[in-house]
Amino acid sequence: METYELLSAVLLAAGSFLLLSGGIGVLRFPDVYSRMHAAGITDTLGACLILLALMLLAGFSLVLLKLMMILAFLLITGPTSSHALGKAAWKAGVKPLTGKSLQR
Amino acid sequence: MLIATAIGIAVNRDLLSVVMLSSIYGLLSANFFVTMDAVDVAFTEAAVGAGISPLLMFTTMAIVGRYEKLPHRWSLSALVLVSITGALLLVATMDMPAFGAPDAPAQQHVAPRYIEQSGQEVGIPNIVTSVLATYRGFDTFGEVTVIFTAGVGVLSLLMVGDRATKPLSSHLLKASQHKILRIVSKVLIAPILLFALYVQFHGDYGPGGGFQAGVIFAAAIIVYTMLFGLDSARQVIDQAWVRVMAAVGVLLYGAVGVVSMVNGGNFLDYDVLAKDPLHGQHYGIIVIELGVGITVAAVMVLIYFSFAGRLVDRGHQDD
Amino acid sequence: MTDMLLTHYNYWVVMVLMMIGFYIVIAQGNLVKKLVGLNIFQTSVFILYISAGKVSGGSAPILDDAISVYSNPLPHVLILTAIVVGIATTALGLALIIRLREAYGSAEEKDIQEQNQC
Amino acid sequence: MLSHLPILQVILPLLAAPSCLILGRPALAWGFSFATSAAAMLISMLLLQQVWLEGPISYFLGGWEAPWGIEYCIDLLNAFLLLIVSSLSTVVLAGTRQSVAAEVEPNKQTLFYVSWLLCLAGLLGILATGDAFNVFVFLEVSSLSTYTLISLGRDRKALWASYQYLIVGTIGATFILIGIGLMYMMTGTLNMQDLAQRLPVVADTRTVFAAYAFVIVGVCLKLALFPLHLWLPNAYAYAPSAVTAFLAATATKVAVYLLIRFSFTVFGADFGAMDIPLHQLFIALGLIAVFSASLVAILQIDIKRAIAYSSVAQIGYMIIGLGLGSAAGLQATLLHLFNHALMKGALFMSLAAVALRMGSTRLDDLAGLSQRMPLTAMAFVLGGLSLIGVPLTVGFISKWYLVIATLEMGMWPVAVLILVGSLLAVMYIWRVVEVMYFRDPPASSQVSEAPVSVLLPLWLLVVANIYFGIDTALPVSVTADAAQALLGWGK
Amino acid sequence: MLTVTTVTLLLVMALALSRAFVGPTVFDRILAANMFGTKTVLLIAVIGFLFGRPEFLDIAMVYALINFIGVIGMLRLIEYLEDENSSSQEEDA
Repeated sequence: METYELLSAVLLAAGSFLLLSGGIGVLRFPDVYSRMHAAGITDTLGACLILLALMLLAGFSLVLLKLMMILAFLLITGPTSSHALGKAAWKAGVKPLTGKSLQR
Repeated sequence: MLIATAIGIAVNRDLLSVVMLSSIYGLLSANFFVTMDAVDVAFTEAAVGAGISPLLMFTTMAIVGRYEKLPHRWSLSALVLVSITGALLLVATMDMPAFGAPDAPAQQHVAPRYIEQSGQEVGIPNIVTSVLATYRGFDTFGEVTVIFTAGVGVLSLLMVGDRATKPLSSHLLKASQHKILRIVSKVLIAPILLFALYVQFHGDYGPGGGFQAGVIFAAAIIVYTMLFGLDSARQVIDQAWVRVMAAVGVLLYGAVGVVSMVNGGNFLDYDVLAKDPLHGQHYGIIVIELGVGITVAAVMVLIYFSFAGRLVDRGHQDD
Repeated sequence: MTDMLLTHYNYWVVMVLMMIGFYIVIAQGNLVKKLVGLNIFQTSVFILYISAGKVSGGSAPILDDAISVYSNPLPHVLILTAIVVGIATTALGLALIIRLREAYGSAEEKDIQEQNQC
Repeated sequence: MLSHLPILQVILPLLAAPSCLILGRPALAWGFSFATSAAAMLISMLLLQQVWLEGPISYFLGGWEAPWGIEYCIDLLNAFLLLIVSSLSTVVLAGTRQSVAAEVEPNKQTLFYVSWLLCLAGLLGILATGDAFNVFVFLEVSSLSTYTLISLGRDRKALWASYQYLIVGTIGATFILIGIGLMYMMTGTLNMQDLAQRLPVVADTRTVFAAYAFVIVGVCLKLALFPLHLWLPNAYAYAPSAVTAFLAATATKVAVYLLIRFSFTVFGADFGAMDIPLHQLFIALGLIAVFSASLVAILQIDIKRAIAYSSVAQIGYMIIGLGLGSAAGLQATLLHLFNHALMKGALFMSLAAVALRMGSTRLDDLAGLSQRMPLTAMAFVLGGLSLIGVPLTVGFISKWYLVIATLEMGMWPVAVLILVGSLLAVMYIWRVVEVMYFRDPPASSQVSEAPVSVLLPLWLLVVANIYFGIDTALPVSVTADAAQALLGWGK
Repeated sequence: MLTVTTVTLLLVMALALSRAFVGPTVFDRILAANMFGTKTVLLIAVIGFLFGRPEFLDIAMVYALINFIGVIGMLRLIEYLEDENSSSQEEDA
């Protein structure tokens, strides 16, 4: 196994782990905002890692370009939609759980 | 998972969640299509099932209200009817060739010719595109007409008078709060439009084609409309012009057929469009795909404008 | 029998999906939901077609020198057309619902039928 | 250009539709649609002549030969139906100008004509094509435009009727799609003639049986055959009058054509005969349709609705002929297709004229109409007589052939029941006649006769009703040959 | 490794789906749908490599696009609905 393959495998593994933890977080966390925290961060980084891994596999070609475009796109849209979501939730009057209500 | 989603849709009473689930359902089925090698179909299903149709449904919901009023009762007669249909399909399944079998009749008769000879006869790598555009080009013409018909139908149902001169409604003014969204979208719209063009002309080689490109193009415009308001979108793109474009797309497609007829071939026979049949096929496919793209984009924009126009109208009534 | 189950599992899924979709269309009172059901119903048919076109070991039907077995492209073409038809129907249906809601003040089948009777 | 006739038949209205949208002005759009429709009628006449003299024509779209490309295949049967549809469209369109102007909002009139052309193109496309999937595509073109046309009615109930039709129609179309898919899975082809050759090999499989069932149920939904007819009366009653005349005269005919095409050409007469209960089922359903719908029609207050129910009943007659499975029965069905188009066209057009002047088609509002609108009332009566099946009208011819066909098969109870069914028709027509002729008009009414532009096409249809009732040579010989060809094809 | 990633992605998709089922608020569902979309993009990309046909990436791009548009659309309309609710409440009061 060559170095770049090994590297991509590691990246894939890391990405998968992040995504999985994010998924569990979304399922387990108590309210919208914490779930968003779980989803948003892991999504972006996990996606980055996986796409990077794929780029390593792809080598220099049109495919690489496309992967980069997808990556750029995800990097821009991911946080943006998280932001919009959070804002909308806040405006709609969903309050984050704090203090005592969290312990319940 | 598809089944689970479908059941979820059946049970849920909040229409918003229903539509959300149906969007997920669209994504899921698209995934399924990818694993079944149907990349073009997945492409379209993603754009339609997960994109356009939930969007339209949301807009509708904003107008008609979000919740189902009546509690749901299990309807026995419906259940019986559905069971009969299911049983019929079950019966059908009994004698079907096994899934994936290469010797099934469906794989034997007509299809091999497409796979083996379309390379020489049409000269483009994407077999789906060549079947779509030449062997069964008339079906695609019908498909464009269906889209056009739907556009005409929606227009005639939801047409409102000339609203361009009306002042911005309160609903649209509120949109100005979305600074971040606006900036990001502004940056993204140009690449999206470029990407649409890429899909349009790359359809010969990879998945994609006129329909998908049209939907993406329309999606870009719809994003703009959502964030900057209907009126400013209408200033950029005149609605009457969109109407004409919808018709032009169909006519373009038909014109290719008529030209090939004038040149001595049958309707939609691209071989006669140029001296070399392969070139003729190329020209034909490019032009008809363009026709499809134009009509689809125009009709989608038109439909969205009509829906949003109703939404804005209601805003006026509320004020 | 087990053999049947394994070789036809796609079609079972299609069947269940179709029944659910069809049930929603017939039994639900809300007009929007009926259309969603119609979509599910249609999608199940799409899956039926696409399953019929799959060849084990085949690849996507885009010609490439490295590949020799392709899945059947014809069902794909048909379903592309059918999807387009489906979205056209959905759009028209939704437009009708908007008009119905304006005319009757409701998007429930029962309300509308009651109003029609008087 | 003569060799391109089959395709011109369909693409002419198809391309005219978007051009019409660009034209814009309603008056222009009407003239343009009328010209297109007339041209389509001319083409269909030429086609019928060509087929009559030289036998079936097939036309390969895109130049790809049959099982690979899409084929247009014109034989006597569909040439005959093409003529019915295009000529009825032309005649009705000639008389619609005023009625559309009165019933449809001004800014939607252009769209109305665009939809009309699309609907015409869709129907012609279904008829002309020889490819199973192409049928589905054009079915959707015609259905979507039909939903639009219906929803343009003035009453808000038109919207509801349109929505109901949309749901039912889509289910029907999807069923047909499933059926086509199953057929494709078993044979690997979509071309109808090719299917006809390859289906017998796999005819014993349950999959093909299910395919047959799905297609038949789907078509019957479109056809409004008895238990599946609930959408039809609403749709016809609330659509704009001109649309009702057009749809009643053509749309159900096309559905009957599909039923014939699928059961006789594609699956073959033998396949149908294999399932004997199916034929009896058809006859039974047809009879129930005749009786239940006629009875309901008698109770209606709105005449338009009553005549719509009578359509369901008339479809019943056609299905009976089909269910007989013999050449004579088939011929009777085809004749009735033609004749029913003529008489329903005449009836609904006279109602359109009434609606134009009176603004209503309720029975109570029509008192003394014969004094105010004598020509229109007369046309209605003649159309009604034809519907009942009085000698010297077309209605008589088709009933005659139908009864003969049933007697040939030795089913005399069916023949008696058909005659009793005609008596029911007498009842609902008589109710209208009584109100129109034997009641005094309300003194205040200021209604005048319908304009010439409406009366002319109306009377054209009425005269056709009588002419083809006396000189039966053309339709009878064409249908006889078509029926023979259908039964021969399967073997 | 690609296979492992695919399986993980499917698993996460199932998790997101269950969140979409449970709700409880609309925003949870949107979040789930968004997550689901991102996962789909990755899944398609990975499957493309798994099958050795990286042309599939075009589809992944469309998904990313549609996902973004979808989320924005949902949010805008929810906002609109909320506005309407609040304004009708004001009228009531």
